[in-house]
Amino acid sequence: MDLLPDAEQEQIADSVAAFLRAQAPAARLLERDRPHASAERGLWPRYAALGWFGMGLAEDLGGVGYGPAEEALLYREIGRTLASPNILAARLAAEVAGRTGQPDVGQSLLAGDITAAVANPTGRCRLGPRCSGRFQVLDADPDGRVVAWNDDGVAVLQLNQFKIVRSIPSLDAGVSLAVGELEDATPSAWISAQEAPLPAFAMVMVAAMACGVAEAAAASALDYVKFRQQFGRPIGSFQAIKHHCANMALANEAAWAQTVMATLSLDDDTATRNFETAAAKFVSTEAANLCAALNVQLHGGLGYAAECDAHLYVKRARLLEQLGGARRAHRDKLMSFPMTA
Amino acid sequence: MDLLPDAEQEQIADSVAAFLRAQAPAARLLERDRPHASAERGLWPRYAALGWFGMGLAEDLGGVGYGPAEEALLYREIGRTLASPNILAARLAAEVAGRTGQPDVGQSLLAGDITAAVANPTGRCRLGPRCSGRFQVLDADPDGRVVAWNDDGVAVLQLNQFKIVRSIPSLDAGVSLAVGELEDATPSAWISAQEAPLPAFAMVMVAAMACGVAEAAAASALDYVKFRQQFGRPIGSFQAIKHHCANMALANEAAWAQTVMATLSLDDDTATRNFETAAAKFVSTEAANLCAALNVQLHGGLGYAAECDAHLYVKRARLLEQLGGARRAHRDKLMSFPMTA
Amino acid sequence: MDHQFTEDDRRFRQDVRAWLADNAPTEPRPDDGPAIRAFDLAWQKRQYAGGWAGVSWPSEYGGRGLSLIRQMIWFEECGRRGTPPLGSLSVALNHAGPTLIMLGTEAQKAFHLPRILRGEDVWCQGFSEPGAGSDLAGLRTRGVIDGDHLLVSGQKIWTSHAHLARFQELLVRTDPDAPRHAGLTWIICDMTAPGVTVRPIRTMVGSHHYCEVFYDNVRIPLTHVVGEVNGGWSVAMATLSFERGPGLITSQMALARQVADLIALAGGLPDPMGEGTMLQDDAVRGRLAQLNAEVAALRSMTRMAVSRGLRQAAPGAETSLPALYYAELAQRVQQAAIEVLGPAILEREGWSEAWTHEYLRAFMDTIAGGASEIRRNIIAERLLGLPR
Amino acid sequence: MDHQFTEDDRRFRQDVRAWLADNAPTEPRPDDGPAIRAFDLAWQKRQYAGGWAGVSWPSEYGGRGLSLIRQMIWFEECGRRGTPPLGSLSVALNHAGPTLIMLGTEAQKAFHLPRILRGEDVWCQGFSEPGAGSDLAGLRTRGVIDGDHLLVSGQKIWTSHAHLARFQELLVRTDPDAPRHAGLTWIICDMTAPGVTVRPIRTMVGSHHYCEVFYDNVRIPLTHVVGEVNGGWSVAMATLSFERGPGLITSQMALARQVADLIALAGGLPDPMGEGTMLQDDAVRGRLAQLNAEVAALRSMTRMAVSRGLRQAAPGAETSLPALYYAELAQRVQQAAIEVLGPAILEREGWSEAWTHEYLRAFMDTIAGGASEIRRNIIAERLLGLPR
Repeated sequence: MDLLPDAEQEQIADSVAAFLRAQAPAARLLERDRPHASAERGLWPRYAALGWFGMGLAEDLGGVGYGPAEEALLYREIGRTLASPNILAARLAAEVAGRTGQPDVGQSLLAGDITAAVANPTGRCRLGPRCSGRFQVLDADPDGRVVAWNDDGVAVLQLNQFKIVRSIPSLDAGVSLAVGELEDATPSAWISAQEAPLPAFAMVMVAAMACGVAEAAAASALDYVKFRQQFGRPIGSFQAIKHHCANMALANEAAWAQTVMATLSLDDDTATRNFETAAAKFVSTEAANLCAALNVQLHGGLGYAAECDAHLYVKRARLLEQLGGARRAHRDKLMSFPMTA
Repeated sequence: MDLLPDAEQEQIADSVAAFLRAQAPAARLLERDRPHASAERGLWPRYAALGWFGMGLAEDLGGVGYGPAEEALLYREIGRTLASPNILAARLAAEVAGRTGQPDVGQSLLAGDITAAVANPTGRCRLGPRCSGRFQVLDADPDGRVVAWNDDGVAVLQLNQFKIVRSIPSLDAGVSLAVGELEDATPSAWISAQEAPLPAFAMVMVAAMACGVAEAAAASALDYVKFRQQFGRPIGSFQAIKHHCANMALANEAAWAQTVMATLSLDDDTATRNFETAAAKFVSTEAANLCAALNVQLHGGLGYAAECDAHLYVKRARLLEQLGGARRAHRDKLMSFPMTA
Repeated sequence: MDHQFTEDDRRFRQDVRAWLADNAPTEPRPDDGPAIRAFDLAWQKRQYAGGWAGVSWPSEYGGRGLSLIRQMIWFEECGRRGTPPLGSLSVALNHAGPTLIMLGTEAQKAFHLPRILRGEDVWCQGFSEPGAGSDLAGLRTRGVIDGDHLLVSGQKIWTSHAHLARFQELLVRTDPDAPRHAGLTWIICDMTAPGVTVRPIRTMVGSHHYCEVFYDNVRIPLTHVVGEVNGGWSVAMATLSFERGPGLITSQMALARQVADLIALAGGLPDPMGEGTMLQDDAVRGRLAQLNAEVAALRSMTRMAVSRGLRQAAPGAETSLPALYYAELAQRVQQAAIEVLGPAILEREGWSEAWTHEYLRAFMDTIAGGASEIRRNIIAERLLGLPR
Repeated sequence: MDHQFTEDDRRFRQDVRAWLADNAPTEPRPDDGPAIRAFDLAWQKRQYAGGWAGVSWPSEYGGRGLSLIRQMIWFEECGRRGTPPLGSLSVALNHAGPTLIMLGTEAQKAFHLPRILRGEDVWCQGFSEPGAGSDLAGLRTRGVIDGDHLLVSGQKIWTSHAHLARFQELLVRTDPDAPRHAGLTWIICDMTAPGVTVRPIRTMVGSHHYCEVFYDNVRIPLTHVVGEVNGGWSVAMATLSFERGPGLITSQMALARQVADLIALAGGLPDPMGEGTMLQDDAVRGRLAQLNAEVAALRSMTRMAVSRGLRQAAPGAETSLPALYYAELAQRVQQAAIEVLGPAILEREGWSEAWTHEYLRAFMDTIAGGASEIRRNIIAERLLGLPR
């Protein structure tokens, strides 16, 4: 029992962080009104070269052979610099391809040769051997795969299977949004949650991204209040500001600790896994929303400006909150705390 | 349109406050483990002499002829010193007696010769020409009347109509609690809400009492933080404490302003009256709970001691919250804001 | 205590309502750029022509000279009708106008008040600076007396609608040796004067709301000083207190409308988790019920403020209460909206865009015009008498 | 990162569970008075006899000398079983013991640690004073060195279980001329010594939990000083940090149980407003779901703290995080309980009394052992490095 990363895991997290800080810092999203899909797309071969898409996949699926713990550390860093949530889609699609006898597709996904996009259901949807519903597709690439999941399982589709696809301005301009509908479409691959607990895996990796957003927003706020002077002293010396910062630290400790527990519980029984991952999603997205909003507030007028990066965290936190369903969607899973030992 | 009291109304409030501060200060409840019902009972003839039970009753019902506005000021002061919520029961019983052709009973109630007690339903109950349900009777007096109300109307009963009456230690030791059941009992008097909007009246006077509790708790906290020194200065100079105090002031302004609006809306149409009084009950009991809890917190270790009066407000706030149903009970009334002009 | 209006007041309300039914703009207000100014001024002109501009402003300057209650009724009816927000005229109507009425010279009043009421000028407020936000008294833009002019150099920031404004309430430091709150002067700056440069700043909503303003030896006649030279702090405090006055009523009414809209929306949206609508979820229902109670309480607070206003010459620290309550309630309403909308909050197009826009916009409510932390300090220190 | 336990740890947990099944007290713990002491000591004696006392304490003083993980497992299984709270032994087991293990002399350890583990002594903590609560360094109880003794005079207050205690962690000012945090000494006070007077104080719950303690020239041998004379501040800080350690696990488990009980209760209580049970109200259901997520997060936070503890010699400022989270979550759970119970919360008898009791008791959680405001200061200043 040890919830802290070991030396090798720390090294993985550090190298991911160093790469993203240099190549895809959050501030890259400030320069544009609409995201430069091509710039983001250009990073995919480099993610692939670093082994991110296959980090947690078994070696016989072409993966690196690490597990969810290392991946949680990866997605936390991805959240921190607001890198694309579609990295998770590619990772899911690669596993689904590998497990459904499509090793070539899996290999292309792992190599970053083809991309995958998250398709988030916006209402009641049906996923399975036949798929229906309305979806928001993030940074849709006509040549890439589209990945949708719910509690039943994970489906991999093609963009052209969606009807009435149209681009819509996105709250989070760091990703583009295309809305489309599936009507009884047959996915190119489908894995049920019984076959592999991928929906729970996806939920906890979204939680890990939310932890990263929360921590980055809190760190930004902390830096600012130590630096910003009003009334002749740093505003971080005022007790109300201190308590805001303490509240962020408190929420983030809860979020990350629970996300780690949920990550490690993916191998546990279904009830435990569902409970722990739903709890992680809840506390981590609460933390992300709290820290992102407080970061704006503590930056004052500057925090409300598009040229300050504070709003980027606000928007990404909301996006992650909605991925895979917000709090109402997971109420029932949380009715019984298994108190695992 | 003027939500502030005029000179005469201010004088009424001042004289009530002066009387209660001298004769029934909140601290009187500190001296006992269980309330001295006789001491409280001894105040009734004096309340009667001051005209409190009949303050809002029409003169043809033996009342003083003021209206709900003056009564809201009265009940706010009653709340402030934690005087008995049964004053409201007597006032309701007197109006019911007067309107149902029992002027003698009404006169005895107005004179304080017989008392009345609140009977608060604890679950589903039926009130009307026949009454059923489980009730908590406050400071039950075997010789007095018992008053129960819900959205349907107000029933006046006798204690001996309740079955299995037994005393139960009360969260709020400032009132004793007896639990009893009605099984298809015939009240000595019954008035439906259609005949007279007494349930809404009762709700808004409970709200006024809650405003009084909230303001007294906030005032107690404010006095203490101006006086209490730590780190070489009054704790009220620390920003976290200041903000707690500001939050109390904010909640109390909302509570009293809405309670006044609800009081004055008692003559309006049913939907408006129901909306405004439910809103007043909600914001005023929220304010009372908030201020009472913060008063304990700001008193620190002392606030947790039985010898400090801080806990008295906590307990009375909860009692008032439960009288006539807590927030869930009034959800439907609040679905449409009539925005009266 | 009385919540009824006099027969005359009721008639006034009917008149307002009838006029608004015929005259309130039906075309949508533009979202960004100079079109906002044209729209806002046109609507103000129409009000003036109808005899509704400046209900409580002195009649000698083009107002109606009526009571604060009538002013409140006007705003309430505008809110009920859903007329456009004061928008770029907010400073002129809520800050500059009331400040001039109370503290301006005869010449200033005679010149500016009719122009404001007739919809000729947009105003902006030059208070905040890069180093002086919450700490307004720390401002450093300099004003040097040069004969009968003030020579102003420095920088302001977060100046709402500066790119649209003709005039500005400008607060500058005229005595650098005086203590912080002394040595400030409140002066009317003509934004077209040589040396004024305006840079609009895009907000997190995506449009342009506020600006940086740079002053390079801007010459302003001393006759444009409001109050005394070096007496600007108390003028600025009066200005800020007006901000929390009846102008809040339109925001309050808009918020009440939002909650009503949200209830209607939730009643129509299918619940993706169940069989019924979102409104049939008790958690959603309970939350909306609570918000409705709170918008009602806010309405009562503004009426309490008007009741106080009827007895006071100038608004006191209590005006911070409804302003703070509004700001935080507005954000709670947006939270509830997100719960009702679900993933639709991510889509900035169609019916959901108004909610997304408002969600982002409301972040400003707890920052602009005094951050919530500063408002709480003011309540604690000035209203409750806690030691600084 | 691993949440699994070793095969040996799992066997240990099974052993604990089996032993508790046979040996955990089934009789209710008394509510007030000296019976509490008798009960708590008897249960501790039983643990000692079973070989379970001081799981992580050094074996040379009667402990088991096992890892922090085993200590955690012990507390978790106690919590799962619902064994009585540490109660009057909390100071001895969570504060005094760990402080002596880290900083006590050989003689102090040899005398006290076995007595604590064997269930012979109740301890109390003499830190707070009437003028020194949040401002602990402001304490004024004097200790004057007189030969090989300290002569102590003054007063402590809010001393939990002082009326039941044999020994006390006593913090006194031994150098009145030194700066506030210097000049303090941490000494073991025998509560039976002449000159010690204890006045129990009734709490808002209605029972006696804490006391005033008066010292009138109490003679304490200098050999009872822990750490150095005038070095008491750092000893006290160590003591307080232990308070936030594994002892929290029992509280955390109790809270998880409360939420589970509340869910079961809501599942059985008819909803007075509708046809079903309280649990079928989505608002109640959503709130309980949220609380369950939060108690799970608290559990994860304590495991994170244990994980840190495995690498640290002494607990750091991070231990304030789960302590503060627990305190505020406990109060949120009570709020939810009131929503579920409705008017039954007013009845201090029968099934509802446990909820009423806990509602009142939980007010202490954000006050004792450091008010939430002080804990937030500690997190901001010591953990986040914000300026004082």
